[in-house]
Amino acid sequence: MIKKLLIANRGEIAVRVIRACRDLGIKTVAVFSTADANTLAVRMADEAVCIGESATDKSYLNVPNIITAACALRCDAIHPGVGFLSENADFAKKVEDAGLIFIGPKSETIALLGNKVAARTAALAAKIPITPGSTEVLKDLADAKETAKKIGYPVILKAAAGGGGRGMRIVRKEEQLEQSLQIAKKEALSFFGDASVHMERYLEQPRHVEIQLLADGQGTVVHLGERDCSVQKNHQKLLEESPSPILDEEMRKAMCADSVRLFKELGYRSAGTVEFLVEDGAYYFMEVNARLQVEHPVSELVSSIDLVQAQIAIAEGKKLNLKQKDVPLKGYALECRINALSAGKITNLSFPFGPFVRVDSYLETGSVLSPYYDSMIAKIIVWASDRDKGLAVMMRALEEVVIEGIKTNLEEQKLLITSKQFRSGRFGTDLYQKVCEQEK
Amino acid sequence: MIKKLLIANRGEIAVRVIRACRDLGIKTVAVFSTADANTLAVRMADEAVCIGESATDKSYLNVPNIITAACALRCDAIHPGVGFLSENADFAKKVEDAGLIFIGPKSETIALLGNKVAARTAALAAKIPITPGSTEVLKDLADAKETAKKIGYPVILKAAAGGGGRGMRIVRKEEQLEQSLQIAKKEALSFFGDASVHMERYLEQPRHVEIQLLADGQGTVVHLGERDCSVQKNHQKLLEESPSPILDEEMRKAMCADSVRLFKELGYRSAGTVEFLVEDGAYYFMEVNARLQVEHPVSELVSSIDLVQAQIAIAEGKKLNLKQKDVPLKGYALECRINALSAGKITNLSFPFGPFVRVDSYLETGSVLSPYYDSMIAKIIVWASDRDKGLAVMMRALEEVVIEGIKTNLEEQKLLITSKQFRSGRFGTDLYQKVCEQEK
Amino acid sequence: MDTIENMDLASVLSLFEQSSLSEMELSCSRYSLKFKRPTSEDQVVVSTPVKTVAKKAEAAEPVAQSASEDLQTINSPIVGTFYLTPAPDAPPYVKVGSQVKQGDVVCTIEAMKLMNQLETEYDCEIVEILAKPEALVEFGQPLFKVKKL
Amino acid sequence: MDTIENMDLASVLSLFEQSSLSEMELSCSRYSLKFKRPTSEDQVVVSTPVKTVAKKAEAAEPVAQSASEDLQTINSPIVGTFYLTPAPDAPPYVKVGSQVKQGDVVCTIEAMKLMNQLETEYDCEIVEILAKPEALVEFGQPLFKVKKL
Repeated sequence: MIKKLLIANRGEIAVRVIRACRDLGIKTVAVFSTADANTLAVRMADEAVCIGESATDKSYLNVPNIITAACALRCDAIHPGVGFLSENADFAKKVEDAGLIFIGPKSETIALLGNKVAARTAALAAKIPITPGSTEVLKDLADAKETAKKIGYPVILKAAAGGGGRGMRIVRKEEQLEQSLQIAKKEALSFFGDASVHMERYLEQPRHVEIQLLADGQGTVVHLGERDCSVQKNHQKLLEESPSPILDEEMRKAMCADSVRLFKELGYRSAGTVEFLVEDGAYYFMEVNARLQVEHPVSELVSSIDLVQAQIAIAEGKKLNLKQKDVPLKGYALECRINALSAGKITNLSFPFGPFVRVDSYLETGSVLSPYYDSMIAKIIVWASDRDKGLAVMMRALEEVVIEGIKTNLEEQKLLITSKQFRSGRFGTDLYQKVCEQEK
Repeated sequence: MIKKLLIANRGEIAVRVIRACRDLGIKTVAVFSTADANTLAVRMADEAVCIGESATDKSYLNVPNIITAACALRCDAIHPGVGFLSENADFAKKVEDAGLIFIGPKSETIALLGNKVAARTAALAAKIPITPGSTEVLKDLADAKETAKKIGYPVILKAAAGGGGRGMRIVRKEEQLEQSLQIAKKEALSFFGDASVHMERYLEQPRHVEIQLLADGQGTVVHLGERDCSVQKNHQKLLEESPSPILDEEMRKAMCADSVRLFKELGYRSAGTVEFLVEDGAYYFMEVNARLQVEHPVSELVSSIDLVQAQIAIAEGKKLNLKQKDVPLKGYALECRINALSAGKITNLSFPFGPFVRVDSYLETGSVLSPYYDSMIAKIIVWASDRDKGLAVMMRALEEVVIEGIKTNLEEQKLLITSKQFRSGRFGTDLYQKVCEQEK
Repeated sequence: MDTIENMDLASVLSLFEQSSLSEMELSCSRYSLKFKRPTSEDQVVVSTPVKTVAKKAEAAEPVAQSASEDLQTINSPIVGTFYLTPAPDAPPYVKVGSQVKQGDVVCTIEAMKLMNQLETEYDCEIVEILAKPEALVEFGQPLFKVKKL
Repeated sequence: MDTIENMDLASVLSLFEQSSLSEMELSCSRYSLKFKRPTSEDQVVVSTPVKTVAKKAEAAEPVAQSASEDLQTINSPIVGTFYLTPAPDAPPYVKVGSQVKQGDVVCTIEAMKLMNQLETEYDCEIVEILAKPEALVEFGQPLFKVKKL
């Protein structure tokens, strides 16, 4: 049984994990950078330890300081939240080596899935459709040319060790291939310390649809349905919904079954997500996110399962006493990310309340937003019986939001939600540009 | 289709109804007393009309001013909220006569159920167990003595036209009967303008369990399970939960089936509640609340049905496209009423956020609580998969509440929720006295 | 503790600092002092979590308002539709400049199909007609600006 | 209680503090006073929606603190367990009054089973030992109060 848990993160996700711990009767330790001394997570936690300066590599990525704090305060476990160290196999290993429980997948699983080529290979082995392309890293230019010819242009070069949209190059003609390959390798090396690059067919306007899973590492894997995360700005998700307006029942079933099978074959433990691209009635495996995701509340609202509590129970070695039929998915959920567009002090703040609205945030009136960290400051999540009703509830909620003192994307989000394109459910990843940038 | 709706109420329930209207795309008109000019409902509504002075009989009970405002602003409907005019058959009739839709039962139904003797007769006709006692008003002292002998002391005298705990007298011995009958008649006359009194067996420590129903008045009636409202202080409910910790599946089924049958026989329309007393493994019909109730969010969280939206749809003449099997009840919900214990200005206010917590309130930092109205200022409602988890989530939520500037019952509610008696699920209506008053 | 005259500046300042005061002024035979502390923001912004649409709410404020030089308002005692004439083609009860006696009818307010005739409570001269004929007036809404006679 | 003329400032202030007043003016033969306190409208109370438990958080504040007359603090550069001695039975690196040269070790901080020896960056005298031996010290926590030499 976990009695005390350290949260190796900050902001709204730290508050989210503290709330789950309170619900479970687990004491909490917050860690914080000097810039975050006066934040909600620090005050809500039972104990708090300063682990370094504002810059993330001095604090939230400072593995020795984090693990030392957990050990010295006699924690049993560390929850990495999302981002920062949450998908770092080396960190997970060090946590385990220090005799602590890592709330997440086994470190080997994280390491395996961190390599995009290995992940594609695992997906292929589990008979999941992947985008046409290389299943190994590209050997040289000749290999690249041959592969590109086989799959057809446009193609995309990706860092094998990559993720998060970095180290990627789109190539539309063979003439560009040589130069692009050189640049992609250089970026891969500088971002990830590994110049390996592989090639996939590039989809122009795919939908991003991901399946949320929960696995106990003891043979039980269930899915919590999908989330459609196609509304993005510069590869950053803005709105996430479940169910997806573009999946039919057949494709949904196939994607869920594929994902469950993959997690079973991986012997996956904890919460995790399989990301797919969907285009022209077909779906393609993209990657596995071996961690909790920002948009997890969407799945919590349609499944009535608390994913963070489930992660902790699984990490304690408990079996998931669930069969798939025990996870009925009900209604529709939508998350809207409120991002800060400037730093500064929040002089006035008011979040929405009332039926079927949830707010996950760490802001208070008087909070000072520092420029060091992620710009996401709040998530508004709503539930309704269907999508049309859900959009109405979200607009009601957004109209109740007041954030003064800084600039936010609140008005842009209202534009998106009321746009004809979003309401129709038929749009690509360029929705933000079409709706918000053409306004200007 | 209703396009514009007037809310004949104030406070949190007015805000609740406005939120439902926004979700449905219906414009709203708030009415307010001079004391309430600067409240949230007035600002949230699309239009607002001052209808009188602070005293409720000059404003929120001022039928001509309310109906005139609705007509002049071209509303289609009036929602009475809870309390005030919500169970007033004469008001409902006047609303209908003015050509407006009354969001609630037909006025005849309200009139019938407002007479407690008539309601008992209707329940008996529907073969629902009622507490032993008279099925007609008591004729005289001799009739009273004979009835009391038949059902056994202690007995309770109740005003036939009564409700809300007024005009009631407990009689433990025959010697007290004559005097008590005189007083009960006098109280009944002064409170309700009708001296009629009937007699029932008095139950010492019953549980208050009520069934929430939804009926379209076109033949469809579904139940949303029960709420246990046994935690009370001076007959005012403090905590409400669903499912009840003391009902077994058999009794729950029987109570729900009885309630559905009664509503079918009444030709009931809109949301409504059948209240029962439960003691020693038996249940007894008490009364029907022919209106929305304060604690309705508890049923909304276990059923995922928005009761206010449903009321409005039914009032528009829509059929309930639901069968009982389409209303699966899931998990556990608990509501905690936050009451003000003093009037004054709220100098600092913070409500809980995060997973599975809902707050219905009308308070803001800077709000001034006037002494004219109900002391309930906020409802915290939580959902969890079972009762133990639900109590933990409620404590997490209550610990996040900050209300400064006035006194509230927040600490008492924490005491109740953490008490051994409440946790055990086995307690009577004297729980508040046992837990909170013995503390002092 | 010293008498006020004999205190040193540091002691006075220290007391002010430890207090909850935002301002302090002190003068005595030997010196005078004035302190002011910035409050955080110096203002409370009352949160308005919803768009504030044009409202009649404000109209309720001047219920008991009485302007300078004997100017008063006659306010609506009920909610209803305001009429200046007893019938569509009849002449108005009053005009600007009319002098009315206590008990004279100044307007009709229709509510629930009843025509309520509003009588003045004192002798006065009509200075201005504030409400719009045939529009809704709410409780407490000023209908006429009058000058008491 | 003294007559008003003979009251000292602290007493007047204390009475005002205990009162519900937001402003007070007082003048007498010997002095005049004016107090003003921020009302709740004036101040923004930062909401603290959770119990504030005793935290080490505050300890992080004095990171860059430098007290008067050349007093400085040596702060922990990492999170770890603080030791004054190199080994359990060894004598301490420094005591109050010790004079140390730049580069001298003043303590050990254990982290991840590594013993990190902390060296001073300048010549100084140890004035006070602020951290508790064998306890956790956090980043930026003051370990020693020292006087620069």
